[in-house]
Amino acid sequence: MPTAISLRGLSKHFGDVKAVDDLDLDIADGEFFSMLGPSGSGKTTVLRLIAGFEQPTAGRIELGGKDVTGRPPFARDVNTVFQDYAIFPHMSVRQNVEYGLRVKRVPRADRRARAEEALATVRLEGYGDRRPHQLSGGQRQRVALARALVNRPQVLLLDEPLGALDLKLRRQMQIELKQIQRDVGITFVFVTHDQEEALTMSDRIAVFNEGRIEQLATPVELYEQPASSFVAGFVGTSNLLEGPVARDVVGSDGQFVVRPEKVSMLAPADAPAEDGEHCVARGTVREVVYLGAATHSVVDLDAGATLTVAHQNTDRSIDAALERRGQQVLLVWSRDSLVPLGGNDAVPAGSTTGRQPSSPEENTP
Amino acid sequence: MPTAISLRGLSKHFGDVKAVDDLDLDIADGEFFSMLGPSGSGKTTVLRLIAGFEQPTAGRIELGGKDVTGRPPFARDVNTVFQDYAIFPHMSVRQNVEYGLRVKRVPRADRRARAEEALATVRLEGYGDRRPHQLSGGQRQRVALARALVNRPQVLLLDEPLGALDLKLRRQMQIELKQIQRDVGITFVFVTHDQEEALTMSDRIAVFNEGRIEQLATPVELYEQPASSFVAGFVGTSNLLEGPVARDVVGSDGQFVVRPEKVSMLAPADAPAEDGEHCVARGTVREVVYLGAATHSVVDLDAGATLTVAHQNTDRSIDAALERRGQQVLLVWSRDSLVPLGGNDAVPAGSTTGRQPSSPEENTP
Amino acid sequence: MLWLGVAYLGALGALFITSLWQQNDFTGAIERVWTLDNFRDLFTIDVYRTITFRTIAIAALVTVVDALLAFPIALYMAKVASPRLQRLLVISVLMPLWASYLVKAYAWRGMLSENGLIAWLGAPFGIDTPGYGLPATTIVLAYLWLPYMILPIYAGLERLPDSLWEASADLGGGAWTTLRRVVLPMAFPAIVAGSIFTFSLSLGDYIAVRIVGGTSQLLGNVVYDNVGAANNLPFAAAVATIPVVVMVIYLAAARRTGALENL
Amino acid sequence: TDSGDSSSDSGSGGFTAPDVPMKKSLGETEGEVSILAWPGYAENGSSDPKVDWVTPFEKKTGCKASVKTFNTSDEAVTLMKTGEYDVVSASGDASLRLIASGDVQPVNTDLLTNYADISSFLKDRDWNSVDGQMYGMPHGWGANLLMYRTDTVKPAPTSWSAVFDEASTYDGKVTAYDSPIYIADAALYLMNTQPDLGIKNPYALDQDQLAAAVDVLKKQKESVSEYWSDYLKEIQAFTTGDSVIGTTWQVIVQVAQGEKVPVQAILPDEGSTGWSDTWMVKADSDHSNCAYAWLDHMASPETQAAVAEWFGEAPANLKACDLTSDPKHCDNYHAGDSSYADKIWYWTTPVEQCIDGRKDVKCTNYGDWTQAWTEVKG
Amino acid sequence: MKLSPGLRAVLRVFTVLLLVIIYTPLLLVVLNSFNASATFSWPPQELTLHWWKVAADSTGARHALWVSIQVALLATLISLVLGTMASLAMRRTRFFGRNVVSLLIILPIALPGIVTGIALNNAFRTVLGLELGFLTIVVAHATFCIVTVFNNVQARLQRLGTNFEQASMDLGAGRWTTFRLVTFPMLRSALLAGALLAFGLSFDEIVVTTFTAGSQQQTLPIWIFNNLFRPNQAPVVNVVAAVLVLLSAIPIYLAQRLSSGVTQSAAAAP
Ligand SMILES: Nc1ncnc2c1ncn2[C@@H]1O[C@H](COP(=O)(O)OP(=O)(O)OP(=O)(O)O)[C@@H](O)[C@H]1O
Ligand SMILES: Nc1ncnc2c1ncn2[C@@H]1O[C@H](COP(=O)(O)OP(=O)(O)OP(=O)(O)O)[C@@H](O)[C@H]1O
Ligand SMILES: [Mg+2]
Ligand SMILES: [Mg+2]
Repeated sequence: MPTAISLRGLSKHFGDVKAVDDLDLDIADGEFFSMLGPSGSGKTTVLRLIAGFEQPTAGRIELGGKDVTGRPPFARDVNTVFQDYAIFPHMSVRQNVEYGLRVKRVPRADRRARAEEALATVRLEGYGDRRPHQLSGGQRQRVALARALVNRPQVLLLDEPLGALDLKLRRQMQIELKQIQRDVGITFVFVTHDQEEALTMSDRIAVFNEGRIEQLATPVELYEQPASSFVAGFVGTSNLLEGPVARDVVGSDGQFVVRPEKVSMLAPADAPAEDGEHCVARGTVREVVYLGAATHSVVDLDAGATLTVAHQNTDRSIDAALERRGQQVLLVWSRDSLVPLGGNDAVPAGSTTGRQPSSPEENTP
Repeated sequence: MPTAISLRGLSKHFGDVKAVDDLDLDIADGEFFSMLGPSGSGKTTVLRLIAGFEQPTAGRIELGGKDVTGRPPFARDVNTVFQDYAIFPHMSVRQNVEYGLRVKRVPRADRRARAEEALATVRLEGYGDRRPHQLSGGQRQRVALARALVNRPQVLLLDEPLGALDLKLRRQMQIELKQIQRDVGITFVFVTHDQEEALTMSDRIAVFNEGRIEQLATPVELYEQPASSFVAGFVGTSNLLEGPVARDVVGSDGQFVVRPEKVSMLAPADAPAEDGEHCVARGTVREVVYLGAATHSVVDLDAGATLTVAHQNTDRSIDAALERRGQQVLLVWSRDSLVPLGGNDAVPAGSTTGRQPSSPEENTP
Repeated sequence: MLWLGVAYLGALGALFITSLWQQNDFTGAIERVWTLDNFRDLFTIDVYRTITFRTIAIAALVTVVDALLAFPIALYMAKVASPRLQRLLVISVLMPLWASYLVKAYAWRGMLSENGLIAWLGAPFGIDTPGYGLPATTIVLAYLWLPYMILPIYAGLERLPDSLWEASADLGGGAWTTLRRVVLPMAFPAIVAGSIFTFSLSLGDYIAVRIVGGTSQLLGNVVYDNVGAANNLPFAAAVATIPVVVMVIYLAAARRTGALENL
Repeated sequence: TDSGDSSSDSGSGGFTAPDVPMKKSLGETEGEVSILAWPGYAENGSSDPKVDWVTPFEKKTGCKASVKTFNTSDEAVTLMKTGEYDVVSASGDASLRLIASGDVQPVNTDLLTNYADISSFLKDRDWNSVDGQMYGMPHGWGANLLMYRTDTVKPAPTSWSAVFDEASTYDGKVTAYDSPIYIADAALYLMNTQPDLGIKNPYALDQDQLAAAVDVLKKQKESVSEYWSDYLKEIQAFTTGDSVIGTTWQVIVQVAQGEKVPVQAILPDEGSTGWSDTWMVKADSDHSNCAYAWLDHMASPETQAAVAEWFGEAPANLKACDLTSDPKHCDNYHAGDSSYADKIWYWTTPVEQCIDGRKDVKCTNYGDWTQAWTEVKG
Repeated sequence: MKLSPGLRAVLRVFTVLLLVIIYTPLLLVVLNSFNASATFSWPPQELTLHWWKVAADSTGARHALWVSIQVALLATLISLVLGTMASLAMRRTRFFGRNVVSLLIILPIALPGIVTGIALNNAFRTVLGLELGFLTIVVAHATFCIVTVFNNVQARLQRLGTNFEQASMDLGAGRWTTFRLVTFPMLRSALLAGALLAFGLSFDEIVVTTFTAGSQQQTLPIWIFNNLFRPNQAPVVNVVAAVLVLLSAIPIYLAQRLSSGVTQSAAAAP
């Protein structure tokens, strides 16, 4: 597949802050590419560099194989959906959508037709004459999308476009956005700090940390094989085993992650035969949290760490789960589910570590 | 248990808008009570009525058995954590926390001690001298909490206190908030539009719709036995079966909801024996969505509706799930999991209905 | 509040009532006889119409000139200058407001004179001073009221989110297109807010025109001559209703653009 | 040319003054007096410590004097009407109006010791008396001269025609006084050039005469660079050359010449308009004793000398001439020259009754003049 | 967003040019205060300190300056109180005449000074029967200065919303305590900006003052007005003006030191 965007040695420093630090990245044509990471990790800056709102401190930006590093935003075949939508408040919805065509001097009839088409794509037919302030958040988001799409750019950049919406609306927009991307076939570069959003929508995900890419992978790889404790902690709930606990439970030194849903909880009596294929740990249920579709049990291992176990609520009654509170249990998981972490480069952000079970740690200090 | 708050026939109209409509509600002492509902359903208004920022159009408000309906906010033993925190920007963290004591003329030494204690409760020891703008979002939220808690009110009102935080931080704060509530034993009235948040934290939840309570129940009841399609659609993903599809699949008229995680997906060959205990439906997998901990399969039933099936990713490989895309499958669920809905009063908001499978519908028009 | 409401409006009302009285020309005493004579004179005598139009034209011209001058500098202040420089510039713009109006006007009189600074500097380039007259009046008024235009526009541009500029550039709008299609329309209420000041101050001025206006006179002079000189308060009041009406219409129009929130 | 001293001593054309009581005798001074004056008439040293005759007055009489200045006669009338001022330095174009409206009282000249020394040609004139009753103390006088720049205006003019019929010679460089009263200058000019109009007194114009004067002024306007109303403007204009010819006051000539501006001023053949100021007392003044003291003080030779020099005018009291620091001051200003003074038509308020004695027509009043002036300026 | 380099350069040049034009007359005033010519002929032939000496002795100027400062301070104070009260009242009560009130407050500044001047003059004298004097100047000035405070406070209140005050009341503070501890401190920089403009507005006002000042009181602009027309006094006026230009830097500098938010809101205000 040809390359839509290619970043080479890209850096952007603001004074002492290395917002983006020597980045190399290729994004393929037609890809739904997400950038995920905590606040301040440089996602927006990368997007702005691609769009041309910032000039890189070092490095090169290629769009469709052409170097555009020095070019101003209006000379790049890229469009952006801004986090706050940036819809022109003094124009009607139609005028907003037509704007890009108008400045390119597309004839009136033509641009009217294309604008209607774009509005249809985002399912806003008939809203053309409204003013932006007459729209709800979700509708505004779609106007911003139509305004960008109507120009048929090579690449569409989206900076947390769903950040301002409530959960319900957000889920709907996720599905819709993905649908539109499939329909128009444009490369999407999507910034978010919501891991679930990134997982459901993306072809590939880059996890950012302090201006660098911590891991670049498909959603499944990312979730199932996090490259570092940082990624493991940032994407999904992770149970970290390390030091003496790891030695005790896993039987070897190092850092290991096991996802809550991979762990089964058994009554102590039901201990499986030692087959070398599974890890087994004994512990006490400290807390049972009902999530609707699933139940999380927080278990203090006798060996020292605290693990979260997820259990799908296939039954209508969760009384059984709740009754386990305070009981002794046996946790069992396949060794296949155990992910050994490579470099111990970053502090696991928000993962439940052995010492401070449910303590929150800010990742935006 | 004694009643902390009791609302009787409470109404609040803004012009034609019935923001709150003839509400009766009792909240018990020490309860963690949540109000859940879409935007504009009146949650904030109820909170503001309790706090005294608005005067009701009709009805009575009792706090701890005493009628406080006409009293100004400063004469009610209630404190609020605002959605935007409303931390006084011109005061230090300590001054913010001490504020309530200061206006009550608590001696300096005393209030200093109590402020430190409150800061310790929210784990912000040593932050007293900082200015609000030097804090991160999560820290600010905790200052707001400390500022309210230090007054040891009967009731603490929280209006979407986690709305502005990112997902990771939000999860951490949920755990923490719940912990604090248990420790101090104060009644919490918590407003949110995030269903998962409400489910994990609350003792009881009131689901609001257009100024009225649609259902008032514990989290488990709410999720497992939604009283209406509105509740079913708002709390969790729901699969709605109605009309001919219901007749076909369930075998009787009416509206039924079955939760995605209760449905098993089998190969057509594995059809179970008809036992009357289970519903069975044949369909085609249209879409498989990977969520990390779970996978959702969207299945078009031959009978006409579309159902979502959730499947916990216990395996490290989800290839099996992904391969099902486009295949014929058999969906099976226990009749126990089938929830018949009573009144068909409201349009199911955002639930996947038979006709428009993945279409988003604004619930904020 | 009360003072404003009652006293100020009362004062205006009393003024209007006065305009319906007449005056004994010789003694200058006001005779409380109801008459529309003052207004009849005002409408029937050509010269007043001429002066009214001239005054409105000058005020409009001053406003336009100020807007043209203020916009770029406000743009520079709001969107190019560093925060430090921004504050410095705001001060630089504010400071001339404190220097005396009269002194500034006389300084301009000196500059505009035949051998003044402008002629002196312009001579090598073949530029001559416009001399005293309406052009000079326009220049001086524009100079005097410029800060009142710069500050609201600056505040308006400051409030304009950067993302709108970026959105326009992103959609292919060059600098000029963006200015014309996005920035200007968005800053328009602020410009109107500024224009309320420049327009009304120009409308009522009678001093600058005396200093550099040559033989010209504006509405303010007529009012001043009649009240200060001829002591014909009723007629002066009648004349004064013209700028009041003009301003009220102007304000009403400005309100529609949302300018009043931008003052 | 005709003598300016035209009207009879019996006062202005037959109008009767309101009955305001006159002061019979002096009493204790009241301790304060409030003064309304032309700038430069009542200096208290606040502008220049050396220029101060208010403080000596206060020391002498114990009357605390507060001074407010005005810039035109019309302003003076307006301010007098506020009733806040005990005395006013009224020019001829204001005095009658003040008398007619009853704002000022007749003055008992017997109570003023310096009155006797006042030049006789300033006593009992149209603008300061009614029916032989003085309404104030003459203060000083001056003529509205014709000033020109000697380097550009050649040959030297002798007639007002230089700024009227021949104004176009100095197109765009002519200046004129900015006040309705300037219409009288045009009327004076017409009196000489168009006798058919029958103008006898430039302050008594009927409708047609006024229209003729207005026409002259409208034509003049085409050549006018600007109208002046204050010293600074006039001096600046002549210094820079923005104006080269026009009406002026003697004081402006002195200052300009002092600045080495090449200007000369003449009293043209036709005579000229001019002013003669009178100190008047408010009708029901609460501080009339202080007011009389002020009048007397202002008429004293010392004060007269100081004012005349500082302001630049001819003193009313000729004893002052010996006391001026410039011994030639009185000569420069033609102080004792009654034939010179006779060529001057002093500013007088135009009123409906023609002060030239005509009974058959109604004359135009000051309101008409104001409106006419507005029209002239356009 | 960075503007394109070309546009930035154009804007920079324009700004510099305009500032030069703005400051040329002011520099000229300063220069002329040393000009030996009493009529400031250009170019100056000879420089002198004479006028500065004369001005130093001018008690009239000093007195007028003092009056002006007093008037401006008092008018500012009144506008601060009334302007703040007005904007608070406007916000609290959602009465229908909101627009009317804000229009009313804008009116004194929006209407030509001469109209305001004679209207007030007429009202003071004929309607209220007041004697013109210090008090009438102050009241007149306050009338048109209120708008600067009002606008600033209004804008600030709008930005702040009602949350902070509600939070305060929620924590048990009564209305006055809330104002004292929360509202007022948060309004401070807006008030400062408003006060600065109000002071400036009052300090240089001449038209309205002309009509509302009695005989006893002369503000500095009136003094300047009178003295400009006195022979040999114009250069002294120049000295005074030069001093004013230089002095004006002080309050602005102070204000800037006191609060960096001022210039921001000052812009929102005039
Ligand atoms: N214009 C700027 N000047 C100075 N520093 C900046 C600027 N823009 C960004 N930064 C800094 O660069 C770093 C990266 O910022 P960036 O906005 O790219 O983060 P982000 O990943 O988009 O975060 P968020 O999720 O909060 O949007 C941060 O430390 C930020 O403070
Ligand atoms: N001050 C007000 N004036 C007029 N209408 C109001 C006012 N406050 C609230 N409303 C209306 O009352 C209804 C309920 O509003 P409320 O703020 O209680 O909703 P909510 O459930 O808190 O919504 P959200 O989730 O968006 O915060 C809405 O229709 C809203 O528009
Ligand atoms: Mg960002
Ligand atoms: Mg709400």
